[in-house]
Amino acid sequence: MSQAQILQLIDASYIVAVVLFILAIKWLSSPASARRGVLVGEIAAALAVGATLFDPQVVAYKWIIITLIIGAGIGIPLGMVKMTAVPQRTALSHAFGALSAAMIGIAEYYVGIPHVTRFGMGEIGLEVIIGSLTFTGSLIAAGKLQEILPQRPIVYKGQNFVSLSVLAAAILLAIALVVNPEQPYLFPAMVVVSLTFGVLLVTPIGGADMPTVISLLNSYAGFSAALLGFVLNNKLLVVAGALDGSSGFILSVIMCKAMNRSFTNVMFGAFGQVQTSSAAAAEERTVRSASAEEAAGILEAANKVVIVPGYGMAVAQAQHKVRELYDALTKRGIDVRFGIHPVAGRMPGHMNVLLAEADIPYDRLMEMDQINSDLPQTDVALIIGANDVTNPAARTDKGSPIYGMPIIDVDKARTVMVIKRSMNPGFAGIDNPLYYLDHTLMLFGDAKNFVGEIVRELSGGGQH
Amino acid sequence: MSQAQILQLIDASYIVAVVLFILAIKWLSSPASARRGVLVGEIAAALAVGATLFDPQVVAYKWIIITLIIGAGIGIPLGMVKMTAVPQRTALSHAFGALSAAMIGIAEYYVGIPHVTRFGMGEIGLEVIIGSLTFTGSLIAAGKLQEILPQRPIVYKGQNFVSLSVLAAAILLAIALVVNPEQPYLFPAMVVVSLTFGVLLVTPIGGADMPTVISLLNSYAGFSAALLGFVLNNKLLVVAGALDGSSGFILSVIMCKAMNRSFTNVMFGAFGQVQTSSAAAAEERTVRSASAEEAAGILEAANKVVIVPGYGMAVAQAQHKVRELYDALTKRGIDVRFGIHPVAGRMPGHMNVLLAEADIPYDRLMEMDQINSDLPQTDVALIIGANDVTNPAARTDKGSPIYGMPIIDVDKARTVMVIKRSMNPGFAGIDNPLYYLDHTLMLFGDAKNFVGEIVRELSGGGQH
Amino acid sequence: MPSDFISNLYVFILAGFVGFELIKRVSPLLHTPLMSLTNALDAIVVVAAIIIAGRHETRLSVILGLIAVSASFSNMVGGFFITDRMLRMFKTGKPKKS
Amino acid sequence: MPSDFISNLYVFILAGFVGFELIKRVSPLLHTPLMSLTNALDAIVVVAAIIIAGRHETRLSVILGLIAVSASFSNMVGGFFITDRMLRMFKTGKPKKS
Ligand SMILES: NC(=O)c1ccc[n+]([C@@H]2O[C@H](COP(=O)([O-])OP(=O)(O)OC[C@H]3O[C@@H](n4cnc5c(N)ncnc54)[C@H](OP(=O)(O)O)[C@@H]3O)[C@@H](O)[C@H]2O)c1
Ligand SMILES: NC(=O)c1ccc[n+]([C@@H]2O[C@H](COP(=O)([O-])OP(=O)(O)OC[C@H]3O[C@@H](n4cnc5c(N)ncnc54)[C@H](OP(=O)(O)O)[C@@H]3O)[C@@H](O)[C@H]2O)c1
Repeated sequence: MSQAQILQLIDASYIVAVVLFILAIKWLSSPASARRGVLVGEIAAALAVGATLFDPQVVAYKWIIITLIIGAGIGIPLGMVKMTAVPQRTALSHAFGALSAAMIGIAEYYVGIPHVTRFGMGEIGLEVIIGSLTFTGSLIAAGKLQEILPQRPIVYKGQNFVSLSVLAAAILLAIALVVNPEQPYLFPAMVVVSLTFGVLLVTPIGGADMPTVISLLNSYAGFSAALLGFVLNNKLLVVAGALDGSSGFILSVIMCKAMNRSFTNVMFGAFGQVQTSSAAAAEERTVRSASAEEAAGILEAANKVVIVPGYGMAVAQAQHKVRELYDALTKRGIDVRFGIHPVAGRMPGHMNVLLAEADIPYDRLMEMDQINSDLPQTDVALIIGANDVTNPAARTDKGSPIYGMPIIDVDKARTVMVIKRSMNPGFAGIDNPLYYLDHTLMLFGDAKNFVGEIVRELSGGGQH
Repeated sequence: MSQAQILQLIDASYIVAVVLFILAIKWLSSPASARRGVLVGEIAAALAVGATLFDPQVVAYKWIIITLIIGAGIGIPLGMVKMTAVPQRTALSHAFGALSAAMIGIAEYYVGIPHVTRFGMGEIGLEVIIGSLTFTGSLIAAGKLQEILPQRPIVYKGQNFVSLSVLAAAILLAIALVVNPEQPYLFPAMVVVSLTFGVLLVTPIGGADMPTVISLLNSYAGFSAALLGFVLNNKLLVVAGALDGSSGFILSVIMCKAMNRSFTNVMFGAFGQVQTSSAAAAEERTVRSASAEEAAGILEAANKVVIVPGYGMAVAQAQHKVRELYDALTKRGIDVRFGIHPVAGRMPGHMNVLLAEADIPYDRLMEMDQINSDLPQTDVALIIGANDVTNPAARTDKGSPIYGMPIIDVDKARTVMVIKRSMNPGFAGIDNPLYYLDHTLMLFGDAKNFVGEIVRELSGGGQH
Repeated sequence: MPSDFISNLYVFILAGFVGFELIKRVSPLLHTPLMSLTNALDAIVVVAAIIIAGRHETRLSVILGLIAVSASFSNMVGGFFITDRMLRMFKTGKPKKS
Repeated sequence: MPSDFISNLYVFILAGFVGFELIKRVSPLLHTPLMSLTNALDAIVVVAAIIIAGRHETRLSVILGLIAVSASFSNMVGGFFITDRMLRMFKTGKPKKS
């Protein structure tokens, strides 16, 4: 086959890949067609990669094959992580994505000079800056989520000023390079400064804001890929990058809306520093707590039960016990549904994935608005390791940091039961008036164990 | 300003125009934002045209200005036609659009030779063929809708064969030109043959299928514009054409679905020939008819009334009288809503526009599914010049040509009243069992006059 | 396939998807205005007509170009005009919405 | 602005619109798989990495390219893998649907 023909086939396969990519996302929109979406995505990727290997420019294969195998070797284990580790895995994958984008941009520069045009330099500069900062930023985010690094925001005076001037420096270096691309020593400087900025950007952000940050980094990673597409004039990259970028962007917007917070507040608010003050104020008021046995009794007596899971269920890995509880109750003809807050847990859709993992049918998982309209007719609202997303202060207390955040109105249910280990606040670090209501029962204990006990009570024998 | 700068500004303005075009369609999706959509569309168009006038290639202005003024002179009256004339206006505008696309393609060819590449020739050929056939096809469609040309399909034996071989001829000529673009006499031949095909394509199609044909021609017009964009490498045209093309395509699909018919059936079914047979069978069965006075009485007694308008309301121009009826009834505290079938009338959304013209609030206009769920609780269904879209045979009679077409279930209402001039069938040319039901009353007369009489009855004085 | 063709193809495919996603969500209430609006947008071919006519190459190209100018410009003017006319007619019962 | 840039810009804008329209309609149920899927698609930069590494120009470009190959390919493999794993977990109560 002639070179020209090969190139045409590559072009064609890229176009097909673009169409399939779009269909992949289109089909992901509903669980019924989602897996088909993944399939066409895989086909598209295979097609594009396969075609590229035949590109006449590619002369040395040995190492490419080897590194592909290495890549697969890293990818497969990363694809098998526990569901609770998905947030850090996602962060890590952004890091990888940004890394390769940056690497390619850098390579382009050094291969290109002295023939890099100013315009091309501008594209490369922007691409490498975004790629680099996304790389280090995502690493930090992953570290915080994996709890290798301190969760809580690390802040010092005038830090926003420092970070922003570092960013400014990176941009100035890029501009200098555009003016005269012929200064190889400026380029490494720009890379280093950008890497530093990534660190400074994410370190001061609290662990619980990481999900928003991840999605933001997600869109950065996407846009750096798109920019790379500009640099290499490869439209497949432009499209894939644009899709990824808009997805990350939309998700972070959704999260901010669901937390009633602005981007700037997330990025520079240094949210989630421990604020014991309010928590202390709690002690005065009285709290009613109950045993697993009592809880089981109340549940048995109910007709409609709504379970509201939260971050606590994730850390306790309680989803399978929750499934057992779900079975035990439905067996008794009790209508059990789950109220999923958009930002329950530590990433969008976190709870859905965990509960699906435990084989709970997804048509039992209700979105916030649906469930809120039913809660007044609900006998028991059982909260498992959720806190902020159920905090009525968001509705009532103008002073509260989460005021205005839409919540699940569990307090409207006839009886409220809350499984958590202590009176400690959630990530927002604020007290939850819910716990002091007359129709609220606190069930103190680890989510997994406590739910387990309730199940044992329900299955007759409480003897242990 | 340097040439290069001007060209850059033109590029930029085209890109802005593309974004605004997309927003225009996005905002058209709901009545609340629709007018904003038109506004940005106008801005975009003005921007693009304005920028183009500065294109350095443009050396002679006088005639361009003159023809622009002529164009405006034709456009404004065409923008002021009566709402009932909108279908033919639309067809005419497709004709104009296709005409200019074809003209430009032809000009490109003659300017281009002898330097037209084979690939370019292929693009031009396809573009000119589609443009030409859309031009004549749309003219015929307009003629039929304006009733200058006979409405009913004109058919003769083996006509599909003839038409298709003409199309084949056009394509063969195009191929011959691709093989060797250097044959100026083949090109005019191709144009003529394509023009002929347009005529042959549309003449055999019944007047009532014109709406579907229009939308189809709409998509052709769009795609020819997009192809022109390929020929001239003008991405603004590619986008505008693709948007227009997909819109026409989607609308024709919606219509075919709503009529439960396939494209091929619409294009080659020669639908809507008079089939008196079934209509004749009618006479035996008994029909109850009523006077305006009785009708008024029944309406006054009702709490919930659903009005189902159809093509007959359009021809009778009865929408303003209907508005008066609506007012008279609502004044009496009667709940009046309108059931709009997707293909009621002679173009998609036809009824909505007419009723909106008569100032009936659009939140009273219900789509088929909404209204069907309410009809069983409805006291009176008043059908004004609609027929096929209310024909229960579509639900029950497997033999019927419209079997399977979703209809408005007026027969479920407690009382059904039908305003039409006679027992004649609608465009589908078939009898309507609805008219023979015990709870159906026929109100024979012209829609406008009859509704007028009812209104007079309601406003007390029936004396005339 | 010349590279221009490729990039135009990308644009065409993507614009097609955009059109599809947006248009299938247009309320049936507005299908008639939708038709006339897309018409008006499509009339942007006038820019090509202007260039053809303006380049003043051959008498034929100029004439064809000028015909195209008035044909498409009449679509643009008329299309926007009638669309807005129709939309102005759509009023909701509830005070202030559109 | 080189013409390549212009056409890439068109592609970028249109793809952005497509992404926006599609993604805002993804059910919250699937937001986590959505993240991992778009990741996997984004990993298509591997094609660029393969070319850089394969062109074998300078030692530096080859090394950087190879790093990029394994980094992005691991994303591709891992991303598709975990997405499908998650989706397999989503089951409906009503018999046969997904
Ligand atoms: N999902 C997202 O995308 C996202 C993004 C950004 C921010 N956020 C934030 O994350 C928070 C999520 O709200 P949430 O209600 O799900 O979580 P939360 O407000 O952080 O509360 C979690 C609760 O679980 C309890 N808990 C922890 N470990 C437990 C265990 N092993 N067993 C039982 N209980 C345990 C904790 O109380 P004890 O310590 O007393 O046990 C804590 O109060 C929201 O504030 C949201 O704004 C989420
Ligand atoms: N809307 C679209 O986009 C579209 C597209 C393609 C096809 N169609 C077809 O068009 C038809 C539309 O259904 P439709 O029920 O609206 O109309 P229809 O079935 O064509 O019936 C119209 C009825 O109105 C009556 N009529 C005519 N002039 C009248 C007048 N001046 N006063 C009172 N009544 C008058 C006629 O009966 P008399 O002669 O007895 O008065 C006729 O039966 C469907 O079959 C549909 O498939 C529509």
